[in-house]
Amino acid sequence: MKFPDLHATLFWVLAIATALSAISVVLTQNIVRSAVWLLFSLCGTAGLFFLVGADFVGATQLIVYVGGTLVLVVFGVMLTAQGPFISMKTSAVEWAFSVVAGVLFLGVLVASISQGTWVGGFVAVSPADSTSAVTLGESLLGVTDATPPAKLLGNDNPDQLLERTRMSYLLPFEIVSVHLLVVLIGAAYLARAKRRRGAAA
Amino acid sequence: MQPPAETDLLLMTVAIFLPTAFAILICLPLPIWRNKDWVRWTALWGTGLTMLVSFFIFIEYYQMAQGHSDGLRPGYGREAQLIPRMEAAAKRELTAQPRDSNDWVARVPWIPSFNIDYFVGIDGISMALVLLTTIITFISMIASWNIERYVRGYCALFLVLETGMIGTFLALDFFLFYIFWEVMLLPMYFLIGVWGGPRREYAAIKFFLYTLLGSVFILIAMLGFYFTNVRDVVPEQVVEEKAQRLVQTGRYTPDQARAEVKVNSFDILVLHKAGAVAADKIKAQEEVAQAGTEAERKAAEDKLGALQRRYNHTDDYFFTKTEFQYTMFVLLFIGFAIKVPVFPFHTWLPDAHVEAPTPISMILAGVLLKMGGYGILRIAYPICPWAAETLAWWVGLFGVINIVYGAFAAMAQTDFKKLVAYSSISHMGYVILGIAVWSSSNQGAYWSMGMNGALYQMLGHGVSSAGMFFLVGVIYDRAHHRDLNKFRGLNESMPVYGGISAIIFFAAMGLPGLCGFIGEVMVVLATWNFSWVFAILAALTVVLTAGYVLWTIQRVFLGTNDAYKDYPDITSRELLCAVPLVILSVALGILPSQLVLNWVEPSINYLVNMLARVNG
Amino acid sequence: MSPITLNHYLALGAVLFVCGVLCMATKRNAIGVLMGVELVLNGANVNFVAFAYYLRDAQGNSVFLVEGQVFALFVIVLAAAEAAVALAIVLNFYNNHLTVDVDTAEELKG
Amino acid sequence: MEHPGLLYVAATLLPLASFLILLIWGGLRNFARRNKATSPALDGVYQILGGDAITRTPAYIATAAIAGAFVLCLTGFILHAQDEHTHGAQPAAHAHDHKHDHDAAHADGKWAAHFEWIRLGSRENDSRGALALDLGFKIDHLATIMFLMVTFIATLIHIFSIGYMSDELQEKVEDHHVHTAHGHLERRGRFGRFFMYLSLFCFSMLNLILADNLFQVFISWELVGICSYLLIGFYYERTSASNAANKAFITNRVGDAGFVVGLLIIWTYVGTFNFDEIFARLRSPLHDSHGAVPLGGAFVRANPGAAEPDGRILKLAVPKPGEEAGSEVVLFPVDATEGHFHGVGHGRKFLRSEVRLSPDLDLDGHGHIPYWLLTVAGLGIFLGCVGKSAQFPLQVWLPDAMEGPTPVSALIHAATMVAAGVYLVGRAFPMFTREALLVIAYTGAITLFVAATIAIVMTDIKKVLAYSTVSQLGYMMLALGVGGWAAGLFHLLTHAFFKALLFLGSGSVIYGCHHEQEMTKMGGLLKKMPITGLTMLAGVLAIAGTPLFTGWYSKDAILVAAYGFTSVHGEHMLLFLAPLVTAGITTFYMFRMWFLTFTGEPRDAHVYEHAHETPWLMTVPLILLAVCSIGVAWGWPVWDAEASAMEKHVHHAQHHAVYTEFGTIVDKDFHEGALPEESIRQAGQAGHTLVGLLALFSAGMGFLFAFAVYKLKTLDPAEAKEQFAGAHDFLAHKWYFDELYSAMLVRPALAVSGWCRDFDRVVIDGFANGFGRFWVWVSKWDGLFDNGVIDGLANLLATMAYGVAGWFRSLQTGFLRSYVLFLVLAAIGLFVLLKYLVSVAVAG
Repeated sequence: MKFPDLHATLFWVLAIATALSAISVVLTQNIVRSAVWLLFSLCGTAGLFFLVGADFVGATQLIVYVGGTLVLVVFGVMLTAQGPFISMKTSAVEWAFSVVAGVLFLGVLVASISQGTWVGGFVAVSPADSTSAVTLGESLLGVTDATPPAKLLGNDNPDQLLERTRMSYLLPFEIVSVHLLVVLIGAAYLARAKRRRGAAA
Repeated sequence: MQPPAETDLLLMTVAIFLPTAFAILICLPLPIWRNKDWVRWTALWGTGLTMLVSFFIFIEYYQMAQGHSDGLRPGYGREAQLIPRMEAAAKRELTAQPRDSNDWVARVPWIPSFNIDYFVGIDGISMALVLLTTIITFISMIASWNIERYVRGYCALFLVLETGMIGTFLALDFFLFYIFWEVMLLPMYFLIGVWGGPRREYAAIKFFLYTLLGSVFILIAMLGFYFTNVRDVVPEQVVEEKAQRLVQTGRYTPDQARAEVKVNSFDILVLHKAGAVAADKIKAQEEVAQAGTEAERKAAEDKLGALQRRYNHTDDYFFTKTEFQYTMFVLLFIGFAIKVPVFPFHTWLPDAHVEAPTPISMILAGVLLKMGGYGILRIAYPICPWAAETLAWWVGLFGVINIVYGAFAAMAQTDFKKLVAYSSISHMGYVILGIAVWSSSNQGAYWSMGMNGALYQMLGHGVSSAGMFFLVGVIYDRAHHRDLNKFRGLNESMPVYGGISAIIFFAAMGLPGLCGFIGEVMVVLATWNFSWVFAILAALTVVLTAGYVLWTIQRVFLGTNDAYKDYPDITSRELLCAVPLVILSVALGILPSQLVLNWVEPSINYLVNMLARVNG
Repeated sequence: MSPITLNHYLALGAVLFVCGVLCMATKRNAIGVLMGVELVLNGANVNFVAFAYYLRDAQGNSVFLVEGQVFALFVIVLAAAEAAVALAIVLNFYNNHLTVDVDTAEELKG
Repeated sequence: MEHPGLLYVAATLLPLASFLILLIWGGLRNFARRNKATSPALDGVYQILGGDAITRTPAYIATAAIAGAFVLCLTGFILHAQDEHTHGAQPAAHAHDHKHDHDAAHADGKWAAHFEWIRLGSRENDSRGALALDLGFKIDHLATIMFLMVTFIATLIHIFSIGYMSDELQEKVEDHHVHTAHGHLERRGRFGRFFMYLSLFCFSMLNLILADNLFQVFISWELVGICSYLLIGFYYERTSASNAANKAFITNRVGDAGFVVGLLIIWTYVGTFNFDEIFARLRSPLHDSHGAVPLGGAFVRANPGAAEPDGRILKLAVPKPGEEAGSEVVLFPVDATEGHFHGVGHGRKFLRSEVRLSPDLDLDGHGHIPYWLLTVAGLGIFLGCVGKSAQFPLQVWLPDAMEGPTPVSALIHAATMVAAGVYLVGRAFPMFTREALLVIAYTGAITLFVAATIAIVMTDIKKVLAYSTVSQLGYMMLALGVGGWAAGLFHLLTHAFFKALLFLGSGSVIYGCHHEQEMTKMGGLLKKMPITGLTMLAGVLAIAGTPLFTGWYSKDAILVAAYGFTSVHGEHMLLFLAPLVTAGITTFYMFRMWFLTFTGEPRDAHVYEHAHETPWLMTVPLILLAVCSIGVAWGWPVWDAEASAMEKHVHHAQHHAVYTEFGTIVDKDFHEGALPEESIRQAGQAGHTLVGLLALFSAGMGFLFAFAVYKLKTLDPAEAKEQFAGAHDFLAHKWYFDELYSAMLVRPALAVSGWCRDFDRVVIDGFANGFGRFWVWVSKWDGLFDNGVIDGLANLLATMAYGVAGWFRSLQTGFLRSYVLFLVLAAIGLFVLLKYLVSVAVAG
């Protein structure tokens, strides 16, 4: 591998930024600052997506997540953040418990990652195979050969591989879209202005 | 081809389910049940007819055993022994011969996929206990006449309880046994919990939880045995049949199939044999390990090798491991010991007795406690003979602790029923001790004596304790309390009652000529050969027994008491309950051989010889 | 510098996931909890995309190339929906309780 | 008659029949009486059964039964004597040829037979391989004479009771000893019940004598105990009576526990309960197929050697003469002399010999039992006798037992029940080792002295007699212990007559004085009750050992036996001195009783005025017994203490009952050839005159002392009482035995029982509580809930289940954040579990 390895360098930079931001989200007591750290973390993730050739996903992440969801979150913060409620401290005991559990969990995850064996090994997709947004879109629509055959991982029986199916993600995509629409309408309904229960008091 | 009618199957099934039929009848929404007496009479007919059926079974069984005597004593033939009969029946079945309608083992497939059969059978041990059950139940039903609340429910549950008890004594399939065992549990829970005394709910729950704990242990052991491959001890045809089925799947050659066949069974008698095989193998392994000289080792290895060739499939799991045997035996023993009850699992008994209504106390003491002894005799010992022998001393120790502890605790009670309950604990200790006196084969006569004594003690205690609880109930109906220190002088106002009580209590005390004596003396006489310490402790307890019984009699019947001067003496109905018990306790005390032992003992001897041969 | 392998991405995903979980567990602010959820989803997304990039079968064909990314997309969409709904709930909650402290929402307590 | 032994069986069963008739009759009648108002049918039954009238019929039935038994026994006695005569066997020949003669008589069931009551195991169809508990009868000289004595005395006591218990014939009996809220207790008479109990008692006692095996003896033993319980507690309204009844039975049960231990050892090692078989197994046969056996009749003690390789044969070696005796007693086959048989040591004069022993229980083969265990077995059985015969240290129940009606005291506590213990020691004599016999002798010696000292200070007329009974029983035990088998049983017989007389006499006095028992309120009664007084005087003279009265013959025999023994074994001198001194004490307290009761001035005018002679139903038995007390032991010449016909008969019985004169405690030098029994007898013969004179002197001193104190009043007993207040208190409190037992046995037993009860309540239920609390603690640990769990603490499993459920509930905190935490923990748990399972799967 050539030195300096661009992929590795970028990975480390982005990964560390993402992870540190995530940790800061946890540690920061002020909810507004948390939101800002979360923003960094999400952006870092988007960068990583670009790095592994998922351009479209990265773009979506930036647009939908950073641009939409996070703004929503910040609005929420601002709508509800009034004086003493901005930081609500949790007790040290709970912190201790949570950290212990988290560290344990992380340990378990890392341990299982380090012991995982994946069929086919860890060969990165060459840039030539990288899926562009076009490929992705085509495969969503199921219109080209780019749609990969559905394979069952780990099944070496060649007879079953004969049964290739061209799979289209169009229907799931539509379902998700409708779902999103329904949810948004529902959210709007839920969040509509109502008289406060405790307003009279 | 329709199999010929089997009278034995029919009769045993009728004996088991007749009470349930009556219970269903009582549950039907009929206008006549508005009259409580109709309900009572129907239930009485149910128990009475069941008793008659059991008498009929007894006559048939006796004739069968009698018909094949060895010329020395009645009933000493092969027919008194369960396993040979079972084998003969199985052989007939496999060779498609007509079944014998009078061999008193009957098997009908029930859940074939799990190899569970409706398998019932009778030998001397179960016959004696079934008779005890039906008689005591009948008498208890008479004693139930003054139950006034929810009579229909009471009678229905009572009858279902009888089904459970008879079924438990007759079942030869472990699964079936377990089901009947559980069937007993629920009615008892409600009978105590609904019709009991002031703390009935506590007592009922305590009873339920303790017994359930025991059941769980039994269940675990049962499953442990079920997952053992017993193909070495079932007839070759069964294996062959299974192999054929495997071959038909097309994946196996016949030879492979034969090697692959696994037979899992709930059949108690098959498990007996499997247990014997396991014991033989463990013994042989020990011999190899302990052999001193080369020649000894060679001989031991030959022996082990022969066993392994003959029974080459029982090693495939843990079955011949000592840990497995120990665990299974301990599980079974604790499961049954809770029912006996054995110290320290006994505290449910006094509470249950104190709160239960009189007839239920009678059943509980008269029959239910015998389940534990029966289970040890029929299941725990023969299925785990190796562990049973190794742990026999501990079993005996529990028996002796029960005897002594129960007697001491009884002496300290002031509640009449609690005293009787603790005396039950003490007396059931003799049962455990009698079963425990394991001897090597050349002294097997003593062991056989202990086992016979244990069974006799079960019968004698069944009669005398039922009588005692009934008598306590009689006085409770009049005085509405059971505080021993508040009675006195009842002999003056109730002389007939006093006389009957004296006989029953003396029977419990083990007075010669009454039923308690035979069992105790047989057990104690057999014990020295096993452990002289136990024997002496058991012998010394007679002083304690005399102490608390006589003290009770003194506190209740002797002296004078103006307060109870006008109590009516025992009524005709109460006399109807008490007199059969008195007659039974006297008759069992005077004619032990003629009434019981002659036809019970061959079965027990077979059991003892089987166990002794295994470990000889 | 050693080459970056799948495991590196997975480790990062794990870190994000755990951070999210911790965030959910420690924040009393309902919106903080929501942020934790976002982090968890992000961790999962990292994994999806990394698998899409790295995983091959024995013949060298990429296995998850499209699926990984498609799933990541779905997750993002679902996250958006979830955030919308959750924020609506939070606002409602705030209307009722005058706080966003999740500890006051204990009607489910057994 | 083909089976004369059955006469005795019939005689035994007659009282049982009487008992059953009275029981059913009485029970039905009582039941009918109680319920006649409710049912006309029951009223009819009641009228048929006798109605309200209380009749004497029960007494007639019971008396007829026991009198019939007496007639049968008399017939049997005559037949047995004839049989003896026609067989023409000399006593001496019997001793050596006993076994064959015995078997010949037994084989046809003529005088002995048995059947299997409980029979277990039919191994290889071999009757010997199985264990069997038999019931049977064995009639020999001892049994015939015991039967005669028991039935005779019992008959007289029955007749006496008809008079004595006539109070019970009333519709309403007032019991002056019981106070209720309305004054004295009034109750219905219990005449029939008394005779019912008497019948059962007679049956039990006769069955005990009839028995041919230890087990049957044990059964009767218990039955006798329960009968004594019922009779002592006859006036059960009195607390003292019910206490005494309990004490009697429980004390007896202590002895019975020892008896059971003895039975256990015999059963396990010897394998049979039959007396003849036990003896045949324990004692070497006199002959084998080659002639006389050196150790014939003795315990053969040997040392165990190495076992044969198969482990089933053990070699025992009999040590040479002069060496220490072996540790094991060799057991012989029951039918050793049948077939070819080599006795131990045969052919090699006292040389080491080996026997092959099989550990199997096999009555047809050899066996062995450790010598000490045999001693323990003997002591165990003797403990039963100690209880029944009220020997030290279990004598405490007998004086209390005087709570029963006086005829009961006479029957139970003089002639029969307490005699059972002595009888059994005599019957089982050959199985006692010399150590056991020495214990028996010392027990007897202690008892006779202790009881006599207590009798001196008693003022209740019946208690004096009770203690004299205990003392006399001590004499019998002593005699048996020192090997004077015939002397002990002889005294048992003579004592039965004069003690029955004394008790019935005291009953007559009590009846005449309207149930006054304190001697301090009597005096001068001879004028009012001449027959009673004179007959009692005969009894007093007899028990004091006045020459020509029966007691003289038997007590003389005992003292001679003791003297002979102590002259050979000087270290046991006490065994002779104690009875000698006590003979004087006996005379003193008996005459004290008689003087206090019948002579001097009346001390209580009220009692004296109402005193009257009793009706003929009571005096006739007294006269008959007085005649017997004087003359039943006479022989020719009358003045020769050794010429008693009865003693000869008992001596004769000895050869049959124990079939040779083994078993004295001096067989320690059995190798030496010279029989020590012989030297003891010779020593006894030599000192006979001296012993007789000493006894007379001792008794005379006692009489003179009593005469001086209570007749001439030269000494004031009250003064002596003050002078020796400590000693008097000690004796009046019966050596503080009751207090000792209360502190050492009764209270500890109650304490232990209390512990057991509390253990159940505190420890076992406490365990439940602790377990429950643990779970509550677990649930509290979370700190998020507190209510609800505490409620269920009372019950172990309920609480546990409740606690677990509560704990799970507490997990439902309702806090979002904790759910997350739980999720994480669950995930971790799942990962770890999977990891573990995979590793197991990979490894396995």
